[in-house]
Order: sequence, then structure tokens, then C-alpha cells
Amino acid sequence: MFKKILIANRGEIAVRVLRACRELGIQTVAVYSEVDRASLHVRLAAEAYPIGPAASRDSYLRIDKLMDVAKKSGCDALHPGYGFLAENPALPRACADSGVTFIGPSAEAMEAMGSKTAGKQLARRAEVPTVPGTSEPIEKPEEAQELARSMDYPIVLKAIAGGGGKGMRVVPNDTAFASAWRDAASEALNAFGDPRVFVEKYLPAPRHIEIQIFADSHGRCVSLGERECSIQRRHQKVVEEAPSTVITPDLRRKMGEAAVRLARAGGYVNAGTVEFLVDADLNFYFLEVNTRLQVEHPVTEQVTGLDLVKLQIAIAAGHRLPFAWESITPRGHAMEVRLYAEDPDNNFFPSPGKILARHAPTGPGIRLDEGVYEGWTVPMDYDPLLSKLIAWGNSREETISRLRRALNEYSITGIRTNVGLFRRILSDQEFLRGEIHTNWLDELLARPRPPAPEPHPGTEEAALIAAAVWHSANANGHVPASTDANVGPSRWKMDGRLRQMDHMP
Amino acid sequence: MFKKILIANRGEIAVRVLRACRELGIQTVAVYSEVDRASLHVRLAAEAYPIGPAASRDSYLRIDKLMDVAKKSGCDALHPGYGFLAENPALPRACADSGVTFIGPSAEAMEAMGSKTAGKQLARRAEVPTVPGTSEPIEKPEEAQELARSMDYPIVLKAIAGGGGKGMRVVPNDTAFASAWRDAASEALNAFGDPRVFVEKYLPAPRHIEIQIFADSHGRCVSLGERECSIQRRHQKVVEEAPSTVITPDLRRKMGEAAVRLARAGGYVNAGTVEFLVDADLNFYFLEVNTRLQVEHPVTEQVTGLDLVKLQIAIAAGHRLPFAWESITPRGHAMEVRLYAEDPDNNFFPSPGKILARHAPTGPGIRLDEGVYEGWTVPMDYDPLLSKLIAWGNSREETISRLRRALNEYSITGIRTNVGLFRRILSDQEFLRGEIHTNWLDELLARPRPPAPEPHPGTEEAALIAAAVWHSANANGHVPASTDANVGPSRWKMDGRLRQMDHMP
Amino acid sequence: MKFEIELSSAEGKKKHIVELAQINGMHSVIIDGRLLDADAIQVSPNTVSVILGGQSFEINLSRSAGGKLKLQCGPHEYSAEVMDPRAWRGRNLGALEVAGRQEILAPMPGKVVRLLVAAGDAVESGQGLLVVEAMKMQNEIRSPKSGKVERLLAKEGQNVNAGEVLAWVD
Amino acid sequence: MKFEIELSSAEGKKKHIVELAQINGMHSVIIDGRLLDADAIQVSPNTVSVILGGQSFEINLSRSAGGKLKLQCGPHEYSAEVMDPRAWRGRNLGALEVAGRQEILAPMPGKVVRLLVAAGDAVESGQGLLVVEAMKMQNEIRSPKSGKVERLLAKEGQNVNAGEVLAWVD
Repeated sequence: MFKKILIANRGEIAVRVLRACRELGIQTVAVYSEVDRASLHVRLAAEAYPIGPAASRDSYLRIDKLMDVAKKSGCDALHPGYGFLAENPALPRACADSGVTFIGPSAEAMEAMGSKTAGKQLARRAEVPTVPGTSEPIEKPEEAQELARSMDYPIVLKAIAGGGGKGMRVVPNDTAFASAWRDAASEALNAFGDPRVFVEKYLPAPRHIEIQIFADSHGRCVSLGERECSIQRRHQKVVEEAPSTVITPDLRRKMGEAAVRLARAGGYVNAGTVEFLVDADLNFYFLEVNTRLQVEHPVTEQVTGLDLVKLQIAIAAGHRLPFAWESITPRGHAMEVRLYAEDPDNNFFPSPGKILARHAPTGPGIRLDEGVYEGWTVPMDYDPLLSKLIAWGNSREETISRLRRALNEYSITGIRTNVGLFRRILSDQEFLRGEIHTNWLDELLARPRPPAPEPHPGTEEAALIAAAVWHSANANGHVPASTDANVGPSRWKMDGRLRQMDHMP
Repeated sequence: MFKKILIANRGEIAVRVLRACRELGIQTVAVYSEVDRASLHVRLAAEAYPIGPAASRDSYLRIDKLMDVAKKSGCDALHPGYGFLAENPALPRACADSGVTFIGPSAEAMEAMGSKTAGKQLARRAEVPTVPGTSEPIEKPEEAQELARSMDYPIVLKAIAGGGGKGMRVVPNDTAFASAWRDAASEALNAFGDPRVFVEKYLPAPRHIEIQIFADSHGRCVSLGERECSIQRRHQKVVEEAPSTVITPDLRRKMGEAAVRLARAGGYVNAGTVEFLVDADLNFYFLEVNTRLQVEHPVTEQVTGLDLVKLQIAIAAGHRLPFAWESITPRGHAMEVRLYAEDPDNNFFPSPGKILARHAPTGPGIRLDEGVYEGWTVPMDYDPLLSKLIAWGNSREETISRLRRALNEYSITGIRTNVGLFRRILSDQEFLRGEIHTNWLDELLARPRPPAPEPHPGTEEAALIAAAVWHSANANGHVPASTDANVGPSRWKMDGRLRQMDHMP
Repeated sequence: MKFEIELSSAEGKKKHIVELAQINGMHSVIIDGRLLDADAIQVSPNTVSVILGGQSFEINLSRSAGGKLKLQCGPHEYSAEVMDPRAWRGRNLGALEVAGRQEILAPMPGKVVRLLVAAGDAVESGQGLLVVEAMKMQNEIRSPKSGKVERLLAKEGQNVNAGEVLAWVD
Repeated sequence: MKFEIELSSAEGKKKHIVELAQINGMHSVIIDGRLLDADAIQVSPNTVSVILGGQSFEINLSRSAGGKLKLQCGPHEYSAEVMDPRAWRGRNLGALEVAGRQEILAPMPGKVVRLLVAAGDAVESGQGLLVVEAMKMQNEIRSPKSGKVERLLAKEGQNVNAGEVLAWVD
């Protein structure tokens, strides 16, 4: 097994990988940009090295610096997490050159399956159904627009190097084409350093359902079942669950076999996800392969009981998959919500800044994969994902009720988060009935917001009292109690503590 | 189902019950003593009422006040948690008088099984093996000492109303009898308001293994399997796990059947735990019945996937047990450690006080049932249990490695905790081999402490730097960054921030 | 102690007089003359727990850029302006709003990646003015009204802070 | 800035000179004359993160009753006395210890439930002096030395604070 692993990422996924290493008794090395010095993954790591300025292209995307750190600190393996360089074949190549094991597929497998176009070609060869469209990048906008017209709108533009909806635009009609092309290309360039996009027929109201696969280097390849990821905003997943409410055992087997067929055709090793679109008649079409760990992997972990990151590490170390698919018995239902630093009441604008207060939920059925802490300043330079809240229950209903309970306990002060969005989603009748598709959330958000629930009687008075108490405690630069070793209880507890008028119930 | 439940408890268990109510859509009413106004269970509850001074006997043990709150707030049910009045038949009786459903067994069942002596008599009738000794309370110390001599030392004195090792003393020889009797009686009086104790033969080096049972009001009674609770200090459980490393499927069945037999004989309804001592030859002896939810119930929840508190509520509402034992398939291994506010380096003296800083672990396989928060002052008036940290894994090894990982992340500043004790236990070879018994921990603690692991090179320099940085930031009453809405980053980040000498790795 | 507090919510704003008083030794709250059965305590630097007639409320507070108090109580949000006795008179009535002309503020810190209009352009309400990138997302800032771009202060490539004026539309 | 810091651990105590300096614009740390490759930042009110030659340390700090600094770094604990330039001279060398005579201090806040000895009694080392109850546990306070109970300040039923003197044994 490995001695020391370089975690070439930041935020919650760096923390997630770090914890898996700890549990395996493997030492950890973190890297950080200038604005990440105080980040949780740096605090928790055994070793940490700076790799440059805030901008990703100068730090987390700099393979040369990563290799320097790996050598300098004596790492024998590297975990890329997701995003950044996770799907860039240059990274496994550089690792090979430096004698560091890359925890993930080979550069060749990435190229054979990673890019949307290559993946599509492979899918056709492996007889996996695909969505109509081009599979080659198109250089000239005019050319692409011609093709779009010939295919009939709506079409969708996708970045070759894309993922997570970045560099992706749906084009409803011909007039919208030009600006959509511009946005997609520039977003793709910013996010992946590659502006190339291609054109695909746009399926209305499909579901996004993906299969988690695992392949070892000894020829075994298995499916760990599906994740339902249809709740998306601007093509960005925000809620994921397993199992899907529409997948039958038979369909699950078919999709699993298709995914495994594809992986074998690509000579794939380690963890991967095969994304499908599923239409109203439960036909499934290959969408793309993510040649890495997914953000939403905990959903699969909670129902299978497996630790996918530990499995990735074991497979990279040459171990055999310690099980046959038959032995995996999913249990209950799991659901994840992605907590972002963004303002749902204001166009979901990003909301970086200092976290002044934070109360995180715990208790039965609740898992929190987090990358933040109270007092930390969320930088403006990276993806706004703060934490992932995952609930498990015996049924979808229990899982949702636990998620609701946890979200009610979750509060964060100082920055805006999208917690309110989940309150709305988790109480929507269509969602509760499982009647969802990839446009469902955008349509929900386009509808007039339902009137906010009446505040409980007294809420306004309580707010007024709180304002007065807080003002009198903090207005004159008073140091609140719990924040300093040296001062006593807060002024209010000292001389201003309000007491019940009548002490007996 | 119930509309509103009164939670007649405090601390982590009050929070635990409150969360179950939330998930069931049931309103919650909390009660608090004067020193608990700022406690977590009060903050999270929908309603909260004061019930008097700090001393339990003036607040949490006052049935009349609880009934007043129940009436005033319109509760239709009451959950007692554990400890306090949970095993006092007067509470269910008072509830019945006020038309409030008591979530637990009937007063009669409590009396028939609750007290150690009555439980023993019942066990004999139900042909469940018991430990030799008296089953009646003994009033006169002389009388008890006579009996002790006749039974041969060592013997053990136990409080009739006892639980959690309170009012319990092992007596090695005749000379130690008098003081042991005095301590047991006075501790029993303080803890339960009942000084009566009885005498029992003391089995050397037994295991404490208990069976979780559930009975509904429609005649179904099932066993949810065992919990291994042999890791105890002064007869107080500190680590619990399931399954036990020594229980065979056959023995599990036998013990389960015995427990169910006992429950049926006592006409028992709702959740209960039948405690057994298991000797080296795997003979099991009935110890006592706990007619309530156990502190360590999460261990069973993590392996069965069931929510025992929700089950308690459903059964009290007259629902049928929603399963047959056959359908419960335990998965993996679960282990709980009890985090106490006590100082393992100083005779485990209690350590109440203000929690200045707190970093709690999260992530895969980790559950935290907590009753505290940063900034809260732990009162000196109650049990020192702060939180319960529970880990789940596919194997005992994985579970232990997750628990170790979580304990390394767990830090609490301002008060002492027993986290260090668990570091020692979880790295002990005998523990790792599962070679444990109820005296094992006390023997471990009696042995000379193994030399502390060498601090990593640089730890001392790091401490010196931290001291200098913290001093310069806090010495002159400076408000640290993360603690106030109005001030900017901490002084160190402002003008004194230390930077890496060479920026490149 | 007596406070004049203007509380604003989605429903509108209203002034209240909140008095933290002592009545024969007991602390108590009087709001707009009504004596309330209340118990409040600051449980952490930015959180106050209020129990009002047995109902338990938890309010998170922070200071907004504008100096107002932001209050969150579960899903409900308020903003408050507190005037305590010390500051009672001679208080600033808040920044004057430039009537008619709208200031376009940066909603978050980020980088101006593209200008979609030029000073002097006529714009429709909802029309995109410029694109600000933050956290790898491109966010189009739209015009709140139909009118004319009076001034365009932001430049492409410029880093802006939250609340910074990007343009004026009149 | 320069600090004289006395660091105590299980292994003993030692004085160090810690200098937070600037060398051609770069901040740096010098301990006892050695220049270190270090980066430190206060991540929360009671926590400092230190990266020393690539090793990441997290230290939790708090002020002990005695005014000393308590430091926790994972399982390792230190206490420190910091003298900064301002307090350099004329500093208090710490409370004098009463030689020979031992003060018996309450290890935690609680209630004295039973006295096991009387003033004037001869006691063995390890012998119980009194019982303090806190958090429902009875804790026997034992004599640190063999000798005579010179004074017994605690009374049965009395509430005591942590660090309060209960008795003197000489």
C-alpha cells in the first residue's frame, strides 16, 4: 500500500480524500494557493505546501508545481479529486514520468473515454445508445450554426473538455446561437483552458441518471448501481439520490451492463461514472463518461456501505476488487444536497466572504462532507461549493424528512447560501412524487415563488428583542462571551440577562 | 400519531429525541433548569419552559412541574429519555392521570422488571439464568455484611434503583465492607433518591453484553441483537459496539430468546434492554433490565438501519412493529465512545466550564449525537456526558480506524475531555483483539501508562510560534477575526502574518 | 434601556420602541408599550436565543455592508436599524437615494469579464449591461429599468468588490 | 517582535527566545537564533495553524486559571509563559510556592459532601482527605504527602470553585 499521497485539490473533496488516507494509515500532503492558506484541507493535512497565487491556472492547474511538491515531500501516489486536473491526461503522464502512482484511470483511458466526442465514438463501438449529434469539435461558429439548423433546434452546445455544466449552453433557436456560442466557448476556456465545443440534439425533459462503475487492473469491472441526478440548475447538479424512483431492477441491470461494456471497451481501470439521459419511455442514451470520482459519490456510499475513495486507492495499489457485484446489497435510500455560497434570492449570484457563525446539523442518518468552518473566509476564486449534506433513511420519505430536519438546523451567517432553495425543492409535490427531469428545477425557479410560509406568531417580536440584545452587547465594541479566553460571560448574561416573568410553567 | 411531545430530559438525549420528533412532523416541547437556559436542547426545541433551579431534584426530577408544562403547552405525549425519571413508575402514572401518553413501558412493567430485585425474581420465573445473590433490598448494613461473609468475597453492592454504575461498589474483603456500603448508599440517595442496596456474588472478568428488545402493544416482541458494553470505568460504560466479537449466531439466538421470554413474562411494551453477564465459557447470566432507551442505542441503529426513537414513538401511538426480526439484517460494525467532560490525566475528575473552541469531526461513517456547542458553559450539576461519537464500517477494523480518525479531528478547548482515554483504548492490542471484560479498562488504567508517543519533530517549535502569534493577537484585548461582524481579519493576518520563506515548493 | 428599531421584511418596514426594563427586580421586555413574557440570551457571538411565551426562537445576526443589522430566523429574514438612547438624536437618516437615476452595484466580488453596453446606450429593463465572473460562473448584470446608460464606471478585466458602483442608468 | 517564552511539558520546562521578524520584506521566525521556514496564521479565536518546513500543525490555545497559556497539539500538551517586550522587565516571577507545606486545591467546581479527616490529624500520602461531588460523581481528594493536616478550610455542604484551597498538609 502507498506510504504518502499528494492530494492535488482543495475544499471538501481534499478533506474527503485526506480522511480516507488517515483511515488507511497513509500520510497526506496538501497543496494550497495563496488564498487557501487557512483552508480546512490545509489545517487537517500532515504536510502542506504552497503552489502559487489564487488563480487556478497559476496554482491548482500547474502540473509542474504539483510534481515538485510530490518529489520534495516523497509522495508515492497522487489523488486528483474532481475538477481541476482530474480529467486531464497530462497529469497521469506527468505522474508516470515522476514515478508517482496516479489514483485514477490511465491517460489513454481518459483520452478514449473522457472527452465527450471520444466517449461517444467508443459508445457507438460498444453498442451503447447515444444522443444524435456531432462527436467532433467544430472550429468555426458558422459551420456549427449550419449543422444546428440542419438538426432542428433546440440543440445544445457542449465543451469538449467540459463537465458540471460549464461551457454548456442550450440554444432554443437560430437567433440565440451566436451569443450562446460565445458564452460556451469563453466559459470553457476559463474553466478548462480549452474553448472547443460541439453540437448535440437537445432532448426535452429527460432524466439524468448515471451508473457508478469500478474496474480493477485484474480484469474485473462492476456496476455499483445508479444515481438520479436530474435536479439541476443551469446544468449544474444540486440534488442527487439513489436509488432512482423510475429505475426497475431490469433497467438497472441493462444500464449497468452497458456501462461495464463501455468501460471494458475503453480499457478502463479505477472509479468512473457513465452518465445517461433517460427519456419518458425509459430509453437511455449515453451522455458522457466522467473518468474520476463524482461530487455525488457519497450517495452511492451510503446505500452500498462502501468507501469509494478507499476503493480507488486500493485499486491504484494493484489490489483486486474485494467483492463481486452480487455481494453488494444496497440498503435504504440516500440523498445529497450541495450547499453553495450563492444567493437564491438574487439570481444565485456567488456570495464569497467571511463565515461569521455556523451551526451544522448532526445526528442519526446525517453525513456532512465539508470544506469550511466558522471564521473562514470563502474565497471568490473557486467553485462556490461549501459542503455536501447527505441523508440516509430506510425509505425515500424518511431520507427526505431527515434532510429537511438537518437543513432546518443548518445555519450560516455572514455569507448567503442556497439552503432556502432546498427547503423549496424538498417540499414540492412533484419532487416528492419523483416527477423530475433535467429542466424541472429551472422551470420551478421560473414559476412565481409560492408565498413564504407565515412566520410563527411572535417571530417579529423575537427579532426585535434579538436586535436590542445584540446591539447592546456589541454596539460598543464589546467582546462577545464565547470568543475569547479572557473575558467573562456576555454583557447580557452579566447585567442585562432577560428573565422569564413568571418562573413557574 | 402524536401532535406534540414533551421531552422530559436535557443534553444530547433531549436533542436526539427532538430530532426524531422533527422528522416525524411532531411538535416538541423542551424543559430546562436555570443553568440550562442556553443549552442546545432548548435552542433547538419549538417550545421551552423553565422548571426550576439547577439541582435535579428541584427541576428534572419534579413530576408535578413536568405535568404542568405538559398541560399548559398541550402535549399529548411525553418522552423521558434516559436517566432522571425514565425508570420511575410514578412518571407513567402521573402521565396517565393527566391524559398524556408516556413513551415507554407501563408503570406495572417497570415495577415488574425495572428494579434489580424484581427483575431477578421475574427472570427466575421466566427460566433466564441469574447471578447468585439476594434479590431483596437489605436495610441493615450488619445484616448485609453477614450475608456477604456467607457468600464469600468478592461481592458487589448495587442500588435497587440503580443504573450506570451509580450507587454500586465492589467489595473485595470484609474490612472494606463498611465504607463501600456507606458510599453506595449515599451515591444511590443522591442519584435516585433511594438509598437501598442489595448484595450479589461478584463474577471475575465477565463480559457485559446486552440485548435490545422491542415489544408492541399487539403481542409482538423481538430482539434487535446484542451490544458489547464491557469497556467500563467504575462500572460506567465508555465504549460500546455491535456485534460482539464473541457472540456466535447460536448464542445470539439463545440470548435473544431469553430476553424476549423475560419481556413477555413482564408484559413489557416498547423499547427495553436486557443486560447479561457472559463468562469465559460463554455462559450468560441475567443482570438487569433497563426499561428505557439506552445511552448506547445508536450502536444498534447503525447496524440495523432502524431509528429506535421513532419506533418508540410509533409503538406508544399504538402502531404495530413494522417488521419481523427475520427481516432485520444487521450490516457491518458500529462502535460508540462517550465523550465526557472529565480529566483522564487527573483521576477523571469532572471538568465543567466554558467550551472556548470546538472542532467536531464529520465525514463518511461518522455520526455525532451531541448536546454541546462552542461557547456553551458545561454546568457542574449534571452527568458529564457531552456527546457520543459513533462510527460505522464494513468491519470492526474499518470502524476502529474511522473512530481513530474522527478522534484525531475532535478537539475541545477550555474544558478537559476523555478523548485521550479513547486514543489509548483504541490502540491497545488486547482491545484490538477483542479480549475485553468489565474490569479490563480499570486494570488498563491501573497499569503504568505507556510512554506518550514522541511528538513529531517541530511540535515544540510550532507551539512556541503559536504562543507568540496568539499572544500578540490577544494580549492587548484584540478581538480575533472570526468572532465579530464589525472587525476585519485578525491582527496577524493584517500586519503580522508570517509567510513562507520560499514561495516555491 | 430603550431602543428605537426600524424592522424591515418582505412585507415592509415599521418602527418599534423596544424597552429592556426591570420591573420589581425581574428583567422584562416592553415592545410598543406591550409587556411581554420573554427571555433572551446571547448564546454565541452572532446568535441570540429568545423564548417568547414559551416559543423558542433562534436569531442569527450580522452587520450588513450598509451598517444595518441582518437577522435570520429560520427561513425568515429581517433587516433592522437600531437607535439606542446614546445615538438618539442627530442620527444619520441613511444614505440619500439618487431619485430616478439607478446605481448598478456589483452583487458580489469578482472580475468584470465583458461589457455588453457603452456609456450613452439606450437600454431596456432587464437588458444585460455587463458580465461579472466570480467562483468560475459568469453572471450577467441586468438593467433594473429602461433608460440610458449615463455612466459606465467598470472596465473589462477590472476586479470589483461587492457593492461597488459599476454603472448609472437613468 | 521578540518574545521570551518559557515552555513546559511533561519532559520539563525551558526558556526560548522567539522572534517574529521581517527579513527583506519576508516575514520570518527566529527561535533561539535559528531562522525557521515557517508560516503561521490564527484560524479561529483559540486556534493557530503553523506550517513548519511543510509540516502542518494545529495548536489550540487557552488561558489557564493561573494566567499561563495552555497549548494542545493533538495528543501533546504544553503550557507557556510569554513575556513580550512591553512586559519585559519588572515582571512577576510567578506566585511563590509555600515550601514544604502543600496546598490542597479543589480540582473542579463542586460541593464538599464529606470530610474524612480533621485539622491536626496525621495523614499518609494518598490517604483520602475529603470528598467533593460534581456532576453526580463523588471524587475523593487524597493527600499528596504524608504529614499533618495543618488547616482544613473546607466545610461539609460547602460549594467550592476549581483551584480553591481546601486544606493545608504539612
